[in-house]
Amino acid sequence: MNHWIIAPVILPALLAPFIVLVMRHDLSLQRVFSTAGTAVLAAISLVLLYTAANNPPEVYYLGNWPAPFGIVLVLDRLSAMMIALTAVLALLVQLYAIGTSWDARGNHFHALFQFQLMGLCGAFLTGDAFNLFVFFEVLLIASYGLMIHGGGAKRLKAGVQYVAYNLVGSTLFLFALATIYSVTGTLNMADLAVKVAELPAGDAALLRVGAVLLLMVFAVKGALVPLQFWLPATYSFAPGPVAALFAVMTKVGAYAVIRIFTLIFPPETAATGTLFADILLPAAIVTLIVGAIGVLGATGMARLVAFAAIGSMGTLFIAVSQFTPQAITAGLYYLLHSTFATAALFLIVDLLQDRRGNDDLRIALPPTGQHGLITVLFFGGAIAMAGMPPLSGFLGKLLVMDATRGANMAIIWTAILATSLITIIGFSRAGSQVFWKAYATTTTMPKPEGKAEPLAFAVVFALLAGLVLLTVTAGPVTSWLTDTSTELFDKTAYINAVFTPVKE
Amino acid sequence: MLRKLFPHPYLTLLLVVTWMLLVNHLKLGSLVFALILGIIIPIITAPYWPDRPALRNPIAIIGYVLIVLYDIVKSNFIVAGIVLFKPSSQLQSAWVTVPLDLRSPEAITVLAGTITMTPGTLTADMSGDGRALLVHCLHAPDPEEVRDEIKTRYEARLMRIFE
Amino acid sequence: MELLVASAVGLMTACGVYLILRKRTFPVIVGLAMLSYAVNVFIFASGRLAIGLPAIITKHPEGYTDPLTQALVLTAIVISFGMTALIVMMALGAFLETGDDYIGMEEREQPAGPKEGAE
Amino acid sequence: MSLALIAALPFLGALLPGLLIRAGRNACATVTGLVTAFALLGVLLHAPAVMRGEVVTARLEWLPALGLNANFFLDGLGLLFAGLILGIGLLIILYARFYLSTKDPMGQFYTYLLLFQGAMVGIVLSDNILLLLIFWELTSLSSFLLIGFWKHLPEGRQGARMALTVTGAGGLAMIAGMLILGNIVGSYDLTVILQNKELIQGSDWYLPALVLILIGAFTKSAQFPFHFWLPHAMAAPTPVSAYLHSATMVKAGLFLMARMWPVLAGTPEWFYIVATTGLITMIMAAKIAFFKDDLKALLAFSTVSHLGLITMLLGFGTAEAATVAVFHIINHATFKAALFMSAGIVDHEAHTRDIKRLGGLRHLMPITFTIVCVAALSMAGIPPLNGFLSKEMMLEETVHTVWLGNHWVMPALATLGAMFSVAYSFRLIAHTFLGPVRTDYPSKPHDPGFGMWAAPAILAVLVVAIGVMPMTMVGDLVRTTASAVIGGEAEVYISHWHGFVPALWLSVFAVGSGFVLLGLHRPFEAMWLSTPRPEAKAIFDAILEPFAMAAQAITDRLHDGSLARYLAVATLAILAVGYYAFESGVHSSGTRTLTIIEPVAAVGWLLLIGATASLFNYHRNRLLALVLVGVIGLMVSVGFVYLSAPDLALTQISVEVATVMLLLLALNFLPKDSPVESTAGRRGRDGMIAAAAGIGIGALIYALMMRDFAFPTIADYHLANSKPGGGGTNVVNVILVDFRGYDTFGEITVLGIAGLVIFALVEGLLRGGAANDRLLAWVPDQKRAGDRHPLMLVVATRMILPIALMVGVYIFLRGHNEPGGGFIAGLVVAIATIMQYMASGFGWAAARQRIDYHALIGWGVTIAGLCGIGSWFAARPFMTSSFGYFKLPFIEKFELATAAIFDLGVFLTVVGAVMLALASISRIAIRAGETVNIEPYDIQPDEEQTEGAR
Amino acid sequence: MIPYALTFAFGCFGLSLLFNLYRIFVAPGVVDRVLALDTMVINIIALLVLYGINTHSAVYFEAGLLFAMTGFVSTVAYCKFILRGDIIE
Amino acid sequence: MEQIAEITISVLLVAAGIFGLVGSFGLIKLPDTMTRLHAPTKASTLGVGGVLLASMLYFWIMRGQLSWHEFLITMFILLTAPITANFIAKAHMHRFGDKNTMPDTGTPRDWATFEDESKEMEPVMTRVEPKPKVTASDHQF
Ligand code: NA
Ligand code: NA
Repeated sequence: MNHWIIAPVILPALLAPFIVLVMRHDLSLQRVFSTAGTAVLAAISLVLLYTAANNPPEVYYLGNWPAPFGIVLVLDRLSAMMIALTAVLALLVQLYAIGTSWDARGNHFHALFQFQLMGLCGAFLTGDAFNLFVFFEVLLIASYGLMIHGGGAKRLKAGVQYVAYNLVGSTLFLFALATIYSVTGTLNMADLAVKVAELPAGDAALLRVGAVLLLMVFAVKGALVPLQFWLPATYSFAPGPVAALFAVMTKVGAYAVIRIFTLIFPPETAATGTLFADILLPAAIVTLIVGAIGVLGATGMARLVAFAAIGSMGTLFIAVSQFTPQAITAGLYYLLHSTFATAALFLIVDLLQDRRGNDDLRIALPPTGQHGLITVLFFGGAIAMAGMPPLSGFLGKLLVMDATRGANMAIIWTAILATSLITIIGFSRAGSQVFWKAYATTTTMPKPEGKAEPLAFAVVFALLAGLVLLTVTAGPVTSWLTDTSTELFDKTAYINAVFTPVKE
Repeated sequence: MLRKLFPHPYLTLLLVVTWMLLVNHLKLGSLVFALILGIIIPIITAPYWPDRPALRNPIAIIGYVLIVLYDIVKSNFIVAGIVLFKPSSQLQSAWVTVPLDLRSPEAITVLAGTITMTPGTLTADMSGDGRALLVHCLHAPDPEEVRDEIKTRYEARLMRIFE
Repeated sequence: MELLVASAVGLMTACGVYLILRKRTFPVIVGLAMLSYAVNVFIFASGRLAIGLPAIITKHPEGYTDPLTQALVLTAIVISFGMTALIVMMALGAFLETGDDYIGMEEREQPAGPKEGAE
Repeated sequence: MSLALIAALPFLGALLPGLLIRAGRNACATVTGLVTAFALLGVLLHAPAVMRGEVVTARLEWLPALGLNANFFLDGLGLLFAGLILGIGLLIILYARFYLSTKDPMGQFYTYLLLFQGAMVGIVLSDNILLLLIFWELTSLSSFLLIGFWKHLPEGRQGARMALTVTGAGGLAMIAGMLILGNIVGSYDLTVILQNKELIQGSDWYLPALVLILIGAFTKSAQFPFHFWLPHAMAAPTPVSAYLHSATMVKAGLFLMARMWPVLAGTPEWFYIVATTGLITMIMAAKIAFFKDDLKALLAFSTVSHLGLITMLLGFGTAEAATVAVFHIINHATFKAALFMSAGIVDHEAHTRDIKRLGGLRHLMPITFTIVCVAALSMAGIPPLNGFLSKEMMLEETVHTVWLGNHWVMPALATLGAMFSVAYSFRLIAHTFLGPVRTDYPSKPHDPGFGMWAAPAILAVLVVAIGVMPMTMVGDLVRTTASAVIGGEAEVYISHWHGFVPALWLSVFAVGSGFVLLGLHRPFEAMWLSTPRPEAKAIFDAILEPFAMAAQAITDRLHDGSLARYLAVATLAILAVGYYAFESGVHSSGTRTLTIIEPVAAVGWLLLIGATASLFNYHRNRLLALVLVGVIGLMVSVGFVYLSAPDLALTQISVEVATVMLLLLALNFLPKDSPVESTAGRRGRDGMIAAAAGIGIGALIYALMMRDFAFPTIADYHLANSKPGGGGTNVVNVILVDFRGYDTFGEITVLGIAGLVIFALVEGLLRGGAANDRLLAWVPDQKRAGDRHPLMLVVATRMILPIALMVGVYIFLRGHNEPGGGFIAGLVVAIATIMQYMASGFGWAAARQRIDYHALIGWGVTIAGLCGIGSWFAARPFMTSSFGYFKLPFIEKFELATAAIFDLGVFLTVVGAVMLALASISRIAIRAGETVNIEPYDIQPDEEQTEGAR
Repeated sequence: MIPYALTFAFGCFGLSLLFNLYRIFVAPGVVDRVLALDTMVINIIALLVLYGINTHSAVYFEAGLLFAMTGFVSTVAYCKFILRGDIIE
Repeated sequence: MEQIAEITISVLLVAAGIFGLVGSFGLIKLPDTMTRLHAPTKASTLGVGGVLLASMLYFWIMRGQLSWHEFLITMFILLTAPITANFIAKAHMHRFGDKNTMPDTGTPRDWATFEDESKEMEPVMTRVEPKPKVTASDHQF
C-alpha cells in the first residue's frame, strides 16, 4: 500500500499542531516551517499526480479495514489534480501572505493555514461519503478562522454570516447522508455506486431526496444560485490572501458534485436519471447571470471579484451539468483556470486596497505607489476572469461552449456570451474608474517608493504566469483532462480498485 | 513531603472508595489503580484547596450522619404532608436568622447542607461576614424554635467534629 | 414510537429554522443548536429505533441497534459543538466591535410599531 | 520566416519599448520600428510566392481537443492586409515619435501599439477561426488601451469603454457564429471551411451563423447601426486614430467579410443584409461627416462612410464587385491614413482641430496643405487620383445591381453618398486651408519637422502613383487579393477611361452636386443644427447607465446583507428541490410496523415538544431560551438512553451543558433580550417556512424509519468484528476509534481548530480598536448580587472536583467496552473544571495552576496523529490498531489497545479546546474591568472581624 | 409484585415530569423554570434507574451519574448568571 | 428471603414514586418561589434515593450482582442538592427579593446576596485590579 496517499492529509495535520506547540510566539519560525511544509506538500502532490496519471485508481485502507467497512482514500487523476492545484495555489498564497505580512495581523495564521490544507486534501482524497463531511468541516472551520484573521467589525460580521450559513449547509449535509445511508446501508462511495445502481424501484424517491439534498450542500459550497448569498460578503471582507485561497474552496463544491454525481448517481442510474442535470443547468445559468450582473453592479473592487467568482462557478456548473466526458473535461479546464484567475484578482485587489486605503469604486483617488504595475496586473487578471483572449478563460469558455452543443445550446451559449459581455463592461468600468481616473485627480505622479513588497508582486506575477502557462499548454492539459474525465466515467475501475482485497 | 504527597488524606480515602464503587468489583489491580489515582488527583487539585481542614473527631461523623439521615426521612414525610394536605393559605413560611458559632468553612457548609436536607428548612444565604445563616422555613409557626433546634441538634455536634 | 420521533425531529427542525430566520445573532445561534439537535436525532433514527438493544457486545444478545449511525451522530455532535463555540465567540466579537448584535450586515429595519410589537 | 513567428513578433517585441523607454524616446521608437519592419520583411519575403498564387502555411498544434490550433496561412488577402498593417504601422510609429509629447509615457504607447499590431496581423494570418477569434478579441482589448491612452481625459476613458463594449459584444456574437460554422463543417480550420460552401449555405444554421458573424464584422467596421463608437474613439492620440481607424481595426470587419466571402456570400440573405447595411452606412456617415467641424470627427465619419462603401461592394456578392472592394481598401488606406496624420499635424501645430477656428493654413503650412489636397481630392474621387478609380468602378457595379427588383435605387443612393463625399472632402480643403490667414489661432501654426510630415507625404505619393498608373502599382496585388477573396481567378482591369458609361455620368453628377452642396453648407448646417438628432454617446449612456444602475440595484437588493433572507431563500430552495425529487420518483409505502409507544416515552415526547414549543414562544428572553435549550438537550439525551444509545446520551448531555455555559458566558456581554423587530407578516412567513421545513424533515425521517431497505447495512460487519478485530465490546466506541478512527481524527481537529480560532479572535479583539474600547468602558447591564464566590459551592467543589476527575478517568478507560471514551471523558473533566471556575473564578484558578491549553490541543492532535502513524512501523496503513491482553503479577488481566492512545489524543484535545475557549472569554471579562479575587471565597468566617482589611 | 411497583413508580415520575413541564410553561420568572429543570433532572435520573430495573440492564447508570453532574453544574450556572452575569469570574 | 426482598423493593419503589410525585406536585401547588423550592429539593431527593436503593437491592438480591453506581449517584445528589437550593434561593432573592422584608443578620454585615458592588469594594475583599492596558503577551493561556 502506498503510504504517500495519506501524506497530504497527515503532513499538514501534524505540522499545524507542531507550529502551535513549538513556535507559537515566533512568527519567523512559523513562516519557515509552514512554507517548507506547503512546499513539501506541493512536491508530494506532484509525485501523486504523476503516480495517478500512470496507474489505475489507488486505494488506501485506513485502519487496514476492508472496504466498505472502514474508510478508504482513493487516489485517482481527479483527486491528485485537485490536491496539486490546492498545494500550488496554497504555496503562492502563503508567500503572498508573508510578503505582505498579512500573517502577522493576527494569531495562528500558519497553523490555520495548514489545517485548511489538511481539510482540503482530506476532502479530495476520501472515498467515503461521511468522511467527506468530516473533512468539509475541517476545511470550513479552518476557513472561518482564516476569514476573520486580522479582525475588524465588518469582517467579523461577515464572518458570523459565513459561519451561520455554512452551519446550515453542514446540517443539510448530515440530513442528506443519513437519508442515503438509511436507504443503501453504506457510506463507502464505491459501495454506494454499486448499491444505487441495483436499488429497487420502490426506494427511489427517498434516495432521490437524499441525493438532491447532497447536491444542495455542494451547491452551497460551489455558490450556486440561490445558495450563493454567503459568498460576496465573505470573499470581499476576507483578508486578500485568504480570499485567494478560498478560490479553491468553491471548487471543492464543484469537485464533490463531479465526484459523487459521476460515480454514484451517473445519468444512467435508474433511480435518479437526469434529475441533477435538470436542477443544475438552470441554476448554473442563473448563477452565471447573477455573477455577471454583480460584476457590473458592484460598488467595490473586492465585491466585484467575488461576483466574478460566482459567475465563474456558473460557467463551471454549466459544464458539469452536462455529465459527459467532454463537458467534464471542459469544466475541469475551466476549474483550473478560474481558480488561478480568481486568486490572482483577489491578491491584486488586496495590493490595491492596501495602498489605496479602500476599494470603493465610487471614489476617485489619486494614484498610489506601484499604481502602474497594479494596473497592468489588474488588466491581466480581468482579461482572464472575463474570459477574454488570449488567456485560458477564453479557451475554457470555448471548451465549455463546444461541449454544450445539443438541446440547450442556444440558451447556454447566449448566457455565456451575454454574461461575458456584461462582465467585460463591468471590469472595464471598474478598471478605468479606479486605475485611469486616478490620473484625472492629480497632476503629480505617484511616488515610486511606497511599500515595495517584491515577494507579493512576484506571487501575483506567478499566478498570471500560471494562466499563461495553462493557455500555452492547453493541448496537453486538455488531453490529460480528457483521460481524467474518461476515468471518471469508467466507474468500474474505481469500484474494482476499492474492492480489491487488502494485501497484508 | 508527606503533606505534598497526601495534601488531603481523607480525600484520598474517599477517592479510593469512589473508584472501587465505580469499577464495582474488589480486585487487587483495581485497588492499586485506585490508590494511584487517589494520590495523583488530590495533588492535581490541591492548589484549589490550599488549607487542610482540621477534623478533630472523625468518628463523631458517623453519629452525625445517622441523625441527619433520620431527619431527612422524617423531613420528607413532613414536607409531603404539608404539600399534599395543607392549603396554601394556612402555610406560615418564614425567614430565620441563625447566628453561627462555627468558623470553619467546611463545617459551615455541612451545617448549611444539613439544614437544607432536613425538615422544612432551607439555607438561602449567609451574612457577608459568614457569622449568620439565612434560613427559609416552609411552615414554621415558631421560628425561634427552628433556630434553636438547628443550633443544638446540628451546630453543636459539628463544633465537636470540626473545632 | 416512530411517529413520536418523527414529529419531534420535525418540530425541532421547524423551531430551528424559525430561529435562524431572526435578525439577531443570539436567536440564530440558538436556532443552529436546535437544528443540530434535530439532525442528530435524524441521523440516529435513520438507523431505525430499537429499545433496550444497545450496541454493546454481550454473550447472549437479543440483538443490537445500528452502532454506525450512533458513531456518526457522535462525530456530528462533536463537530457542531466546536462550530457552535466558534460562532458564539464570533458573535460576541462582532457585538463588541460594532456595538450591536444584528446578524444582518446593512439591514436596519425599523422596529415594528407598537401594535405589532405586542406578541 | 515562419508565419507563426511573424504573428508572434509584435507580441514578443511588445515588451521591448516598455523596457527600453529608459534608454530614451528614440531608442524606444527605433526598436518598435525595427520589430515592425522585421515582421514586414517576413511578410514581403513570402510575397513573391503568394503573388505566384501559392499559399504559405504554418501549422502548430495547440488545443486539438477543441480543434483550436495555431494554424496560419498567407494568401493574397492576407498579404494585402498584413502589408497594410505593418507598412502603415511603420509610418505611424515614425509619426508618433514626433507627435507624442514628453509627458506621454511613450514606452507604454508603443507596447500597446505593438500588441494591437500583433493582434491585427494574427487576424489576417489565421487559418483557424478560433485562433482568428482570439486575435479578434485581442484587437478589442489592445484598442481599448490605445483609445484610453490619455487616462486623465474622461472622453478618452469613455471612448475606450464604448469601443470595447461595442466591438467586444460583436466579437462575442461572432464567437457563437464561428462555433456554429465550425459545427456545420466539422472543423475550425479556415481552409477546410472555405471549401464547404454548399454544406454551409445548405445548413439550417446558415442564417444564425451569418447574422452572428456579420454582427462581429459590422461592429468592428462601425457599420450602421454600430457606427457610433468610432467618433468617440477619436479621443485617442492622433497616431492611434490614424492607425486604427484608417488602415487597421475598422478594416478587420472588412477583412472578415472578404475572408468568409467564398462561403457566406452569394445568397439573398447575404446580399440584402450586407449590401443594404453598407449602402445605408455610406450615405448616413457621409452626411454626418459633412456637418462635422472637428477634423478628426469629419475623417472618422468619412471612414465609416467608406467602410460602408466597401461593405456594400462585398455585399453584392459578385466577383467584380469584390475586386473593386479590394482595390478601394488599398486606396482608402493610403489617402485616409495621410489625412489622419495631417489632421494630427494641424492639431499639433494650431492646437485646435475645429474647422471653424481654422482656415487660411495654405499659406502657413504649405507642405501639409499639399498632402491634404492630394489625399482629400482622392477621397472626393477626383481624377486621376486612386480614389477616383475605385469610386467610379463602384458606381459602375451599382448600376448592374438590382435591389428588390428595382434597378435605380442602388446607383441613385450610391451617387448620393458620393456627393456627400465630395462635399466633405472639399470642405476639408476649403475651410481649413483656403481663405485668409487668421489672427486668432490658439497657436501660430507652421509646417512641422520632416519626421512628422514624412509619413503622410509618402502616402500622398502613393495616392498619386496608384492613381496615375494603377495596373503597374497595384494591379498584381489587387488580382492576387481578389482571387483570394472570391476563391477563384479574378480579372482586374483598372483604367481611367471606360467610355461614356453610366458610372461616368454619375461621377460627374456627384462632383458637381458636391460642389453645390459645399456652397450651401451654411444654410444646410443651420438646418442640421436645428434638427434634433440622436447623440450617440447619450444613447449609449441611456442604454448602459440604466443597465448598470439596475445591475447595482439588483445586486444590492439581492445581496443586501440580510442573513435571514438568505437563509429563507435557501430553505425554500432546498424544500422545493427535495419535494420535486420525491414527487418525481417512485416510492413504495412503508413495510415496517410501528414500535409501541410506552407511556413514559410519550411523557418524554410531551416534554420535548413542550419545551420546543416554549422556545418558539419565549425565545426573546435569552436566558429563558437557554434554560429551554437545556431542557430540550436533556430530553434528547434521555431519548438516546431510551433508544439504546447510551454513548450518545452521555455525549449529548455533556456537550449541551458545555454549549449552554459558553452561551451564558457570551450572553453576559450581549443584550439580554431580542426585541420584536419583524412585522407580524414576516413572522408569519418565517413560521410557514419553518413549518414546511419541519414537516418535510419529519416526513422524510418517518418514511425512512418505516421502510425496510434492500441492502444489509455495513454496521453488521462492525458488530461482528468489534470484539475480534477491534478488541472492544462497545461497538460505537470501536467504530469511533478504530473502524472510523480517521473520522474522529478529523473531528478532534475541528475542535482543536475551534479553540485556536477563538483564541486568535479574542487576541485580535483585545489588541485595540472598537471592541477593546468598548470593553474598557464596560458597565454591566444587570444588577449584580454580592458574594461572587459563595462559600458553600467552593467547599463542595473541593470534593466534587476530584470525584468528577475520577469519573472522567473511569469513563475514559471503560470506553472501549462500555459507554464512554475519550471524548465524553474530556467533556466530563472540562465540565468539572468549569465547576471549579464557577466556584472560585477563572482568574483565581488559572493563577493557581497554569495549564497551557494550546499545548493540550497541540499534543492531543499530535498524539492522535502519531498513534495513527505508528502503524506504519508495522507496515500497516494509517490508524491500524492493535490490542493485547496483559497480565502483571498480583494484578488481574487487563487489555491494552493502541486505540486507547488515540482516545487520549481525543481527550486532550477536547479539554484543551473547551478550556481555551473559556480562557479566552475570561480574558474578555477581565478587559471589561472584572477583577481577580485572591481568596477562594468572598466570605471569610474564620477571619477575626477586628482584623479588617488585609 | 415488583412489576406493579415499578409501573406505579413509572407512573409517579412520569406524572412528575408533566408537573415540571407545566412549571416550565407557566412560571413567574426564570428562577422557577431553573428549579423545574433541576427537578426534572432528578426525576429523569429516577426514571433511568427504574428503566434499568425494568430491562435488567446496568448500562444506563453512567448516564444517571452524568445527568446528576451536568444537571447540578447547569443549575448553578443559570443561577450564577442571574446573580453575577459572568459565571466564571 | 427473596420474598422479603421483593416486598422491600416494592415498598421502596412505591414510596419513592410517591415522594417524587409530591416533590413535583409541590412545585406547582405551593404559592411562591421560596416555598416551592422546598418541595423538590427534599421530596425528590428521597424519591430518587428510594429508587436508587431499590435498584441496588434489586440487582444485588434478584440478579446477584451488587452495583454501587446507584450509591454513588445518591451520594452525589445528596451532596449537590443543598448547593443547588442555595443558589436558586440566592438567585430568587437577587431578582425578586426585598432586602427590607428579610430578617436582620445580627452581624454588622448584610446578607451576602444583597451586598452590592459598592460594599464589595470594602476592605473584606481585596481585589487585584488589572493593569488598565494588558498587552497580549501577558495573557498567554
Ligand atoms: Na485502527
Ligand atoms: Na441538581
